[in-house]
Amino acid sequence: LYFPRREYHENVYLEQPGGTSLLQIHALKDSEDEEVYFWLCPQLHIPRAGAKDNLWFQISEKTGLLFLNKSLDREDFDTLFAGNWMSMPKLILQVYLTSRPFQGRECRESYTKALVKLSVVNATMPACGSLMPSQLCFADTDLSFHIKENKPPGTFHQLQRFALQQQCQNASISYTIIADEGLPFHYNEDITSIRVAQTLDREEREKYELIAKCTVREGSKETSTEVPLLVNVFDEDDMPPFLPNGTSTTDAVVEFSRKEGTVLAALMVYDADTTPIFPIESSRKKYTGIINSSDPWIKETFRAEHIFHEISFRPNGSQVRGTRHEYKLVLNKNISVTESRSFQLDVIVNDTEYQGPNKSLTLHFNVSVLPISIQFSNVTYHFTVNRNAANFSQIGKLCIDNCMRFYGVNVTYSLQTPNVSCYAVTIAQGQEGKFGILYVNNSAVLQRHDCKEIQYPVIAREERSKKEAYTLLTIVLDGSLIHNDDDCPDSCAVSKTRSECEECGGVGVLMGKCQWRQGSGKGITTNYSTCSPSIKTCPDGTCDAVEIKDEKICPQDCTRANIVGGHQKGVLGTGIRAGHGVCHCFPDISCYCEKDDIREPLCDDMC
Amino acid sequence: AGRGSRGRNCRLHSLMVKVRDLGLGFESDEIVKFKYCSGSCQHARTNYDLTLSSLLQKHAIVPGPHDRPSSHPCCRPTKYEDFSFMDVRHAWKTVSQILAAECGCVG
Amino acid sequence: AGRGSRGRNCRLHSLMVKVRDLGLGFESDEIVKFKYCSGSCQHARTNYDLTLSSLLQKHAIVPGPHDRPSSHPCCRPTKYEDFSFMDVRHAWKTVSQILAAECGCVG
Amino acid sequence: VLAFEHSNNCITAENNCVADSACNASYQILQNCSQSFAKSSFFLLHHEARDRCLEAEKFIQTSYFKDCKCHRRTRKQEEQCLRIYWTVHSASTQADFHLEVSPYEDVVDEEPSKTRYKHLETQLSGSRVFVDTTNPCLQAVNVCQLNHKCMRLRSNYAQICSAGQPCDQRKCHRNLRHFFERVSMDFIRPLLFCPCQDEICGERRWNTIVPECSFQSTSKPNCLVLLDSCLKDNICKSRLADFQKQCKPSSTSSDGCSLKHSHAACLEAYMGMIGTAMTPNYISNSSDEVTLWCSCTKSGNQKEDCDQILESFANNRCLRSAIQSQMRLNQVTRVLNEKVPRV
Repeated sequence: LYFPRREYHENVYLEQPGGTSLLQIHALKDSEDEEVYFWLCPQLHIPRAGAKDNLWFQISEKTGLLFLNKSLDREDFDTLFAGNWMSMPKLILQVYLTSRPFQGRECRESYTKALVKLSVVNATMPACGSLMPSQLCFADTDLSFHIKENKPPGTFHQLQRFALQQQCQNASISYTIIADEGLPFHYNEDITSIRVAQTLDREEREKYELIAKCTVREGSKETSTEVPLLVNVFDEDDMPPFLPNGTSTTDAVVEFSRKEGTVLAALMVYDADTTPIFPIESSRKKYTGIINSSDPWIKETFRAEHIFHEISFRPNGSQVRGTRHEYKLVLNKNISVTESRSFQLDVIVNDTEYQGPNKSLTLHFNVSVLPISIQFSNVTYHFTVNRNAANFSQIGKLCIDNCMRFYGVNVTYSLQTPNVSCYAVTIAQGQEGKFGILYVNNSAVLQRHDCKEIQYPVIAREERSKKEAYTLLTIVLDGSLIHNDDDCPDSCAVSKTRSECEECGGVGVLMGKCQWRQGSGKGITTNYSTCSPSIKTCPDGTCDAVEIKDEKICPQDCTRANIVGGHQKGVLGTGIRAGHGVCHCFPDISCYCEKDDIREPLCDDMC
Repeated sequence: AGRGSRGRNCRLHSLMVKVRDLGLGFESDEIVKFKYCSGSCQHARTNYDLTLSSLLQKHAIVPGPHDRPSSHPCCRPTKYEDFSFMDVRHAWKTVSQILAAECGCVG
Repeated sequence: AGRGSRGRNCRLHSLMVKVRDLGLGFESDEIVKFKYCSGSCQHARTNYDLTLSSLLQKHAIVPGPHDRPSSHPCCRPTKYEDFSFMDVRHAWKTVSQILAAECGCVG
Repeated sequence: VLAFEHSNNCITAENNCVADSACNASYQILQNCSQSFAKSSFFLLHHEARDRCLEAEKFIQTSYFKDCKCHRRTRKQEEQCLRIYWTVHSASTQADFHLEVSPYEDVVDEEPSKTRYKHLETQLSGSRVFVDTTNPCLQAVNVCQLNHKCMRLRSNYAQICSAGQPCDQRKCHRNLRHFFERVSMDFIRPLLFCPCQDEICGERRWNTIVPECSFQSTSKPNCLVLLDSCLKDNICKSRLADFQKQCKPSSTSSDGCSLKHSHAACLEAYMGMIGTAMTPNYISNSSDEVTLWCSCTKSGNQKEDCDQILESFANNRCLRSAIQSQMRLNQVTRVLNEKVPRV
């Protein structure tokens, strides 16, 4: 049994005699053989005042007619609403249903309930003349109902307002229902009741909009009022999952991206039923997706993730909500580069709340795990380094085949002992273990004339599988030595002008001198002016594996210190993404972005 | 201190300025009540200041191009405030330590 | 900051001076190594300083005769030392807070 | 706020009750009830336990706690007071969207600061700094900038809410609440309800509460989920109850509201929602309609309930007429001020 409405509203006046009918409540059956008995909870509730014993209202057990069994007088009003200054205080009754007659007055919470919100007017029933026709017609302008699909027909509402219409005997009040042809509703003009005449199917239609028209005739005067009457069809899980175009198979290839969380492939399952997301717990349990495999490796290495989206179906023109369930095959852990196998992985999808046949179906993922080769495409790599290069100057990158496409594959690069005792260069591991960055770590060696060409054997090793690749690195030194002024700062970023910048070196410079980047100068821009060891790598928005070793190299990319002046921080909170005018830094202390035309007042006392 | 001098001492001043005129490169139509510190700190000098002032005057000390010996405490903010505004693209920006909240003769 | 620029930052300087030339009116033949603070505080500026500099430069702020808004922290002693000596009449004198012991960019 | 002395503060009521053994006994029962409601719904309690709770609540609501209320717009022990209020009203208001009974004392319109606002507005329009007065939202901001408290608290929330992705929404909400609680209504109303004629003004108005942190999230939750998280937080639940009471729409009344002359109270209750799980905002830079950041897809059979939540903000006659009348008021005051001679 269930109520077609959650709430009913009506007015109650003082001194209305006992026995006055107030409101007709309806219930609908879940099955034909059910009987309907109506009950009132013993307590009524008054907002702000709490619960009180119900001495005034009764409901007919068989018909659901709510009536006054004892008149509500002024004294009752005062005891009920003592000090409640609201102009029209409200009291709330709870009606519940049982399908067997019993005398017990226990209002168990497991029973479905409807609320009756009675506005208590602190006056006697008004004379008929003082009432507006619309007041006579409808207690509630919100006529919306819900009817469960697949349930037996039944009456779900009665339009007439008993008490007021009893008061105005000489007014003729009639109702009609305006609706499209062929709707499954029947209106009984005599008792103004509306009935759903057949079992409804939400997957056919989930919303019906009718109009209740009320006409009041008093003598020659006739007025009519129309109120929309809305019926929502409640869903029941009566439809099985199905595949949109029969495709339950797809390929899932694991190659370069072998990292936990990688989405390999996705398949869709549709359901004509709705899937509520709230409450979240029960929503999650409604549709499950389990990997059907006894192979522990498969169960450990893959997982099925499920999200759902609401979609619309359009059976015969009306729009009906349904669900598209998306099942993704996801790596549950990193996979070794050597792993290589192919198999079919099945995911069993189950609509747990659907009771009929075919409540579950199987999705097939053709999984192929391809091995990755760890190898250098070149037999040798050749770089030229200027003898004036400073420590931390970046020479180049070493990268095995496809290294930039790897995810979840950690490659370590290392230089072995060179052919000559000229130890000038080393290698830093790039982000996410993809490549190695060659840089100078002993600039003094570059200035030795006996060091002209240095060869390093290079090993690239994949950490998990220990697979290795080899190549040969040749470093050729060239350029004639130049001298830097002793007064030069260690960091290029300290310089604020082109002249200061280009007359000095600093950590990370490639050719002995810092490089000036002239910006566009307009507002706060990513193209700010600054002095850099190498414009190619600094500033480039990334605090790379070499720059991170010492903030003096490229504070423009790496600083975490205070940045003063118009600026915008780097995406990861480090460095200067955009700046105003010239950006210069006192590494590890502060950076400034300011217009270069602001002349510092040179003295204090002397002004 | 004479009747007039209290007005001259180091204290908080304010000025209505458009954010775009602060000189920091921001483009915004909002204005800000820029507060700064100014005024004399003569009353807070020490023997050090008297001596330094005298030596500077007698050119016994000749400051280098970047040197700036100060022979009295300076009138500076002792408390700052940040300031947030919407720029012309309606992005929120915050400038830290831009408004003086309190002033004092420091150093 | 490299060797070059460190030299310009606010730091302790010293100068051999006769006590009588300190300008405090003492008569003594003793000399003192007068220590004072000088140098750039550029690296300690805040947004307040940049803004004040810009407004002063654009004459949006026109300081009064006694006003001297300082648009950068000032290089000042952060610790002082007293100094005692015998004057020409061999009486012991002590001058408090006359020598800078440590310097810093304050304010 | 003198009006408050007449009605009863829930903290005072608690102190009196605790000192009275009879009252204190019932209050202890109710506190245990309230904790068990927090774990499971009132309806899942064994009916004897439930009756004992109802009995205790009936006694308590007629004792010191009768009609007790909490401070509005001040941080003075707000959370403590609301905890007491909802303990006293725990049995009867269970997970129902229609709370309707507000824990806050009634709205008292502030008089004194109107003069301060007018003084600053005149100072702004008479100043040497040429200020664009065609954009009412910008003008309201600039008047706020001249008031230290308004400027300070605006900078506070803006700094925290725009401190980069992902932002700390909890801190952002708290600072937004501080702004709307402590700054005088006369600075806030022109700032939030500025009448825009173009999208630039509308964009500024939409961005006022730093929506990408305080209002939006990557994907729109279902409004039932939003309500659920609101009802689990005393402040949000209280602000929602206040909003439902002050902005209750009526199809019959001329100003769209059930309560008489409640536009000011409705706007204040609306602003009370800013900085909670159900933070509302304008729909876009070209609309003065407001909404919540949630949708009613995936509601299943609770679509009606979900629509009701969303429409209580996005389609509320009372709220809309309150906002529009405030915007008209702001427009009229601006026109009057533009007649002030420029120095």
